[in-house]
Amino acid sequence: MVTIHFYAGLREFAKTATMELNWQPCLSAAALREMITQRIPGITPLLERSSLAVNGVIVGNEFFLPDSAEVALLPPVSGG
Amino acid sequence: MVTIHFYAGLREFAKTATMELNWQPCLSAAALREMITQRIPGITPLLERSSLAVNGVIVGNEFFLPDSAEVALLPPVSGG
Amino acid sequence: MVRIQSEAIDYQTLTESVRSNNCGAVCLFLGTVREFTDGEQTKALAYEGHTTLAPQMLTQVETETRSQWPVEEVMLVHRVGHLELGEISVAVAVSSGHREQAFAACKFAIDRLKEIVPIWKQEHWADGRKEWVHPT
Amino acid sequence: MVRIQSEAIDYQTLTESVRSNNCGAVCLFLGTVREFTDGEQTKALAYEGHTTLAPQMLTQVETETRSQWPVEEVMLVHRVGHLELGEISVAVAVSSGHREQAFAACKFAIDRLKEIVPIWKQEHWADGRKEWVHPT
Repeated sequence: MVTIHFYAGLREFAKTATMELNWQPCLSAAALREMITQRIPGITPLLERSSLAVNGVIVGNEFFLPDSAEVALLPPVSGG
Repeated sequence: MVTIHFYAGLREFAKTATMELNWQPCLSAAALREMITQRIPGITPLLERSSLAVNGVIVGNEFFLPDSAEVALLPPVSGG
Repeated sequence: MVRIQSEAIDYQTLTESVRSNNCGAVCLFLGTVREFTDGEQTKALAYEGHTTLAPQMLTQVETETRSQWPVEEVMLVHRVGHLELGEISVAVAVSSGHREQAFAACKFAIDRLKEIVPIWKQEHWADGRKEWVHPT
Repeated sequence: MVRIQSEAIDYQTLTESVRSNNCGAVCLFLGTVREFTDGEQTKALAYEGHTTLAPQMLTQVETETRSQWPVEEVMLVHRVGHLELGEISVAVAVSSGHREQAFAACKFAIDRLKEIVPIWKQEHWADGRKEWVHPT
């Protein structure tokens, strides 16, 4: 199982703060993004511009997720 | 009569805060600087780098001083 | 030092903490809630930050700043939660030997903060709409 | 607004006076008495300003700053008299819609102040010498 946390506009669009998806060996960040897109049609434009952090570290699309990963989806920032 | 006010390092060098000099028609700022140099030998290097204000307005060397002028000699500034 | 907090930012305490006899210059930047943006009227803002990544990335901003300028102290504080018009959302205080470095380091730090720190702003427009801001 | 004063500079009051709902940015610069300059140790400083020309030229700095950047408020305060290590000799506070202008205007104002305002600094070196500073 991996737990996905949505923030700000992503959370608003997803209408949920978290989502759980089944883990499988060799599950890449790119594949996870694809799974999210299938569950939440229309999220793609904002999702594509979002960073993905696994267990507190920002990772690239080739990254393989460990089981029980805590995934944070971080849309473009607007602090300041 | 014109009254000259020295500031900071100029005052220290002149060993006086003010000096009075006789006024004459067509007394230019340049001529006044020359008169000061004659009274206080060695002041020239710092005097040359100083601005001259007459009655509260900074003037150039061609400026003719009115009688009773209050002259301020302003060495290079170091505020901030 | 970096901090994310929901309480009002006390920039005087922040500024005092960067002052030093080794420094001739302090530069403080405050971001404040502006009422009008491109003609649209703001009533309030809400800021949200990632609990662990926002402080972590703020620390990265401090590290990058120190690596580029000879600064004595750098303080970065960002507020989260509900902010009214005029309130301070972010403060950056930098002390340095000379003013050029203090200005450059302070400017770099706030620019970089706005690029990489996972904090998000939600506009509460005067007409009632609420809108998360995600720059393209 | 500009001011020459012998009392300690209260930069918080200064900063509060430039804050505004029209502004998203405040930049504050403080000049402070540094202990070491090129290896020489300072014990204290004395500042002297021309009574009428110093405020007049400070106002010129404010005018030039306002003519170059869309700033909301500009405050320039310079202290005169005896200053101990770490004390604030000058404060410049600027508010503007956006941070780029606030930084640029604040930087311009302090640079220009140091060029044209008739205020002089006397170093009181740790070895007892006193020396007026007149940059070449």
